[in-house]
Amino acid sequence: MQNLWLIPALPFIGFLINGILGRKLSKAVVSAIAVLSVVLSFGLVVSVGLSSGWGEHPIHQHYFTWIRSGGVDIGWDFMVDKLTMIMLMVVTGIGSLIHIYATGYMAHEEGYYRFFAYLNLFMFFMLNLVLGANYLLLFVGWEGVGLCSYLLIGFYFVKKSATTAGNKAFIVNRIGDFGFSLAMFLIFITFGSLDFGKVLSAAPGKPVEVLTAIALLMLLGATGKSAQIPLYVWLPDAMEGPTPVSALIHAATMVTAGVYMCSRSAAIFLKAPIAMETVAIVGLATAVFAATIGLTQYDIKKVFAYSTVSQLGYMFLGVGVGAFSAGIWHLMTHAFFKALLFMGAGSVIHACGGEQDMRKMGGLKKYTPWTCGVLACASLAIAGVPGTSGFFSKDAILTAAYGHAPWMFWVGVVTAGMTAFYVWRAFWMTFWGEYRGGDAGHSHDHGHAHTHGHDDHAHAHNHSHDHDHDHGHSHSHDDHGHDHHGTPHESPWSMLAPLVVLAFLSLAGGFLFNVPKFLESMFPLHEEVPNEEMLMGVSIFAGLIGIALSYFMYVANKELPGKIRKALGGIYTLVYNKYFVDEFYDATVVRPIIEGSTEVLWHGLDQGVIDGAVNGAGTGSRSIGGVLKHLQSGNIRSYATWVVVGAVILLITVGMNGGLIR
Amino acid sequence: MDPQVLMQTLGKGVPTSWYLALSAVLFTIGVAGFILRRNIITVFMCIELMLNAVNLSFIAFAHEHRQVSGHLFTFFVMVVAAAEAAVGLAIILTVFKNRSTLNIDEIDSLKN
Amino acid sequence: MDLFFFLLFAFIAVACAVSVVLQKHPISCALSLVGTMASLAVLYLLLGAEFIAMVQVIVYAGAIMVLFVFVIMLLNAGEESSKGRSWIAKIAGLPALAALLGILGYAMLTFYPMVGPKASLVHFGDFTGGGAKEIGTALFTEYLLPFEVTSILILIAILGAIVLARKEID
Amino acid sequence: MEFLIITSIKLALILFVFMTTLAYLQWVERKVIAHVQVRMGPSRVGPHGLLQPLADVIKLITKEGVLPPHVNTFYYLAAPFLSVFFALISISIIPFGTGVEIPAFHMGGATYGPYKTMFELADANMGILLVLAISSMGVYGIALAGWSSNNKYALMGGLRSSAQMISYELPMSLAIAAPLLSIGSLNLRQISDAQAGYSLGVIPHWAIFAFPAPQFFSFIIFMIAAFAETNRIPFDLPEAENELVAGFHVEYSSMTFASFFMAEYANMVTVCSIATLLFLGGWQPLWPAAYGSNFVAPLIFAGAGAICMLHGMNPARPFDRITLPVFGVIFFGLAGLMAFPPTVPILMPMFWFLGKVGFLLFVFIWIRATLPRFRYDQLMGFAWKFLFPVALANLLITGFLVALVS
Repeated sequence: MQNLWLIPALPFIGFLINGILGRKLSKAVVSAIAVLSVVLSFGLVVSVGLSSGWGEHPIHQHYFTWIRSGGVDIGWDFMVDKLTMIMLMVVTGIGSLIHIYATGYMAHEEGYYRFFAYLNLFMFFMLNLVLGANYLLLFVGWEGVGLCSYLLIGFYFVKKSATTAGNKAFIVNRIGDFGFSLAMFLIFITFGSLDFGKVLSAAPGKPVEVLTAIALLMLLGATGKSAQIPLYVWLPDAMEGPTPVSALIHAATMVTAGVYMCSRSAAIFLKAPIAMETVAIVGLATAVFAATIGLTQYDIKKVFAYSTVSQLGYMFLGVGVGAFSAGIWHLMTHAFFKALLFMGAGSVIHACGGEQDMRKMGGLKKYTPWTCGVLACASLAIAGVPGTSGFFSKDAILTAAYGHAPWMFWVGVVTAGMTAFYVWRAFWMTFWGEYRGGDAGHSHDHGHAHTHGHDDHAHAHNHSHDHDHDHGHSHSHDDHGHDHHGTPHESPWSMLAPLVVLAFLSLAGGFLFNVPKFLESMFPLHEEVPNEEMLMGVSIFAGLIGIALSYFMYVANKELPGKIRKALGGIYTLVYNKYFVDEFYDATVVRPIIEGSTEVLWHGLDQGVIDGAVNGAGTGSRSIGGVLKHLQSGNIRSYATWVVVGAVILLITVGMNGGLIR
Repeated sequence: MDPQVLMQTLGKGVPTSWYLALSAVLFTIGVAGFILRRNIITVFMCIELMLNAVNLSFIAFAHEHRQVSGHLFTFFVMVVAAAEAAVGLAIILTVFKNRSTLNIDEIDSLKN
Repeated sequence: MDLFFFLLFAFIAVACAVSVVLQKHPISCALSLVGTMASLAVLYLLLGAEFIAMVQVIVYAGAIMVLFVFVIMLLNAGEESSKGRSWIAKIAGLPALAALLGILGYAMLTFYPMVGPKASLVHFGDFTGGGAKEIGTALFTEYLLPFEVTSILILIAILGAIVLARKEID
Repeated sequence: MEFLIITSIKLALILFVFMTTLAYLQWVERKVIAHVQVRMGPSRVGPHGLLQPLADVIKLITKEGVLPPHVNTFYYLAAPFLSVFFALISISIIPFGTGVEIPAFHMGGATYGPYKTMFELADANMGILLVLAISSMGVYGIALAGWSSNNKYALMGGLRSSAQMISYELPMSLAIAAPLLSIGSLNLRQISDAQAGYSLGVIPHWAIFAFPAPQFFSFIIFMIAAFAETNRIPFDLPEAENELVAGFHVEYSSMTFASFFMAEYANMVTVCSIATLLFLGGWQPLWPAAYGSNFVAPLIFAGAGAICMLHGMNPARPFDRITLPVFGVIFFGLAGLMAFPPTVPILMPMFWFLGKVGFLLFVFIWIRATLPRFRYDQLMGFAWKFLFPVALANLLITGFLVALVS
């Protein structure tokens, strides 16, 4: 009998120890606790997998009744089936690797214990989300990971941009959670339960309109958590957090929760074709939209952030066209290569001493060969080069999309080409050519192009002022730029080892894990699509074109990008500024709310109506009191007599009206 | 009312209404004391008398309905009365210290 | 027997209550009130409320009234002065009281007739649900919240009394 | 009718024994204190001053009762009466033995009995609460005495007394509540019966030793509060001679004065009986009858008789030649009665109960001879800042342990 509760409990224990005692513990102990708790959890997942035939025989465990009130009966139930198994493996496996990576990456940070406490708490909530056997438990995890995300984005809380980004992530997610809550209410009203088993088995018999409403509300929740249009805006800003956080939370695990939820609720979605169509379109639109923005960014983490948004769009496309298993497959492979990309980016940033602007990198391959190698693997995978993991999953989605609607396939292929282009653009800019960083004079002026997520890297092992980092890391950005002349360096092995593992998985993940086959019992395989080889060829071709084009533009012919930029002019500015979406939201949503509440609620309602009523009441009572004050003799016995007289009158009145008649 | 029937009844027990009537009488006496007396402590004691009268009717009702709830109400009334006595007497002490009088008719600063 | 005890202690209770109102000296009032409370305790016993009867004596007669006596002795309060006037109390007081008593008595006799099929009688030993066990059970299950709230009330009363008493010191 | 007769007989017996005890308690106290202070104590009136109480009573009765002109006559005269009344009435609830059963017998052609009666005047369902209630009323006597005497010392005494008794009632009640938690009854007889039995064969199940929550601290707290409730040294501030010139009874004389003393001694006996019933297992012997606890009483009395005889043979004073052998014979007779099998089950419980009460009374006197008096603020501070929290904690722990075991 496997105790499923131990899986989330171990990180939680780690959180408690590190959170409560961490300040007193040495860094070695803190990291040992944090890493061990997650690795043990991973071990437990593996043992659960072995004993249950990797989810072949679903496990369902009831621990205690959490809420029982009226018709609501919600237990603390965990369950493991194949879908959960995949998520568990991804979350704990990649989580372990990233924890190991983070011990190296965060080694010189203040608040080391705090970071790992949050990270462990995140693992707890994420595992809760994945293991929960009803929507409310899923929601608990959902909100919990949101909280941890907020805490970790704002990890450098002395930096205003970081706290702002944290707030943004939290608030934008609230909109999505609102949708999800409504979906849960609707589910409860419709099905009378929140248990997955009961809800999903009863779903086919319910009216389509209700199911569509539920599915659309869930989609709203998913767009918040998984950064889809229109709520994707928080994810790029979330790169303010430390890079391991970006890798774990904002690339590999938390943002995929929306995909997981939709797949989990497949029974509902399958009965709501309109919702499915919406999911597919939202996913596709997000994929294209984010990819175009990704083409123009210079901040290496921003590029990968938009890439994440885009790839999540792919997953939703897969879900929307009914290829749930393909979506999950892409979720998994994406977790491999995107975590790798971020961690590689972290390694690069680390090497450059906190620099994130790709224009100040270049030629790093000779300084950081390992990083270069693993990033190449990841880039190959995301570009969909045949044989790599990304190729299989992406191809599965595109094929399914073609079966659903051919135009979706073509848009997807174009997006794939763009993806390959911008990822390899980043790769070439970073590793090829000459090292452009370190020359004095421009280390001050790159702040406008990207957010300041690199303060977390403001350290270097061979640094002359290593010691005062503990006091001043958060404002050491500029000092840092100067100190870092010309000697990018390879990262320590605690960081590189996880990268190598992930690189292997990125390349071979597609062969190793045939997810659609594995999930066949849950999600039937898609029917055969005609011309499959042709489609495959097209998508491979798109990816190779993207790679070639990027090589052409950023390695062979370096003047070309500038020319194109000039030629496109307005369009380039539009895309470079991310289509002004933030500004658009600011103008259409944020400002009206502020203005409205100032004008209507404050000046109008509060000062006008409420204050008026209060003042009026005051004036009125004063004038009435002027008359009544003659009654107030200040004599207690008079008052008592009045009370008695009143009581007598009251009793007589009641009696007259039948109160005293039996 | 037939006297003979009444006597027969009284041989078996006391009517509940007598207890209630006693309670009413005591309550009225308490109110009378409250209205008529001027010593603040006596007035306070008359409040206690009223509370006791009410307690008696609670107990009588408890007996009538064979429920223990009436006892609990009485219990709570007693607890509240204890708290009230503690605070009230402290207030009386303070009042006496400041004004050297216990006559409630002279304690009327809130007038007008 | 019931009738005898009821009449005896009802008489004592009423006599003492009247004495509370009519006695000139506060100490006499206080002791009369103790007499009322003690006879009420006996009536409670007759009604089967043995625990409440004991608490009545311990808390009311033994603690609260001792506090009153203590304060009266401390202030050395003499007979009350007849200063002050309340025209409303003088005019409306007695009629209102009479009306109150009349209405209350009427209501009680309407709902609880002395004789007839609906008459309910109190006989000692009829009701035995007033023991410590029953009260405790009800107090810690059904009435737990009021109980806890009362404890907070007492805490507040203690604080209030201490705050008021501190002024006396300085 | 039968009940009335039996109760009247019991009442008469108890009253006689109790009043005598009260009178002789005074003698015992004087003797004990004298011996503590290496003096002789009363020894003139009667052998070893044994007739001293009688002489005192005659003196007090025949003295003129002074009625001072400035007092509030009604309350002045009511106060000692109230004190004695409340002190004596609580004795009626206290059981002091198991009971006696007289089988039916023929006499003069008629059959009487069988008779069965318990050794107590009233078997109250809520005995312990009733005792608390009555003892809490006792303060009125003292307070009224102090107030009605119209004397500033007396008033101070009365005020001190009422404040002190209210304050110490709290820890006392809490200390009582703790053993009741594990015993689960308010009836004094049941309380005592519940403490029967021995663990490991020898350790009695008295509340102070009881599993799971030995009430030792409760016992100590109860005894301290009892000292305060009875206005005994070291808590005798209401009647502190050297501060208040005897406090609340400064204006009293003759029998009214004696009444307060009687009330004080009666209260002492009451609280000692309650302590015995609650904490010391009532009439349960210290070790099982199987190990010969029934032979303690005969042995003690026989020993006393033997000593009397021994001294009688070699008298210190001329009349000892007569009195000591008389006492010796009486003691031997008592020893025989205690060893007489049919009376053993009746007398043994009574012996153990009275023995324990006597021991506690001795402790009272012993402490009076040993400890100085508290200062008034220390007294109140001790009650509220030490005794009350400790009693509360003790109750809490007891409740926790009892809940844990059950």
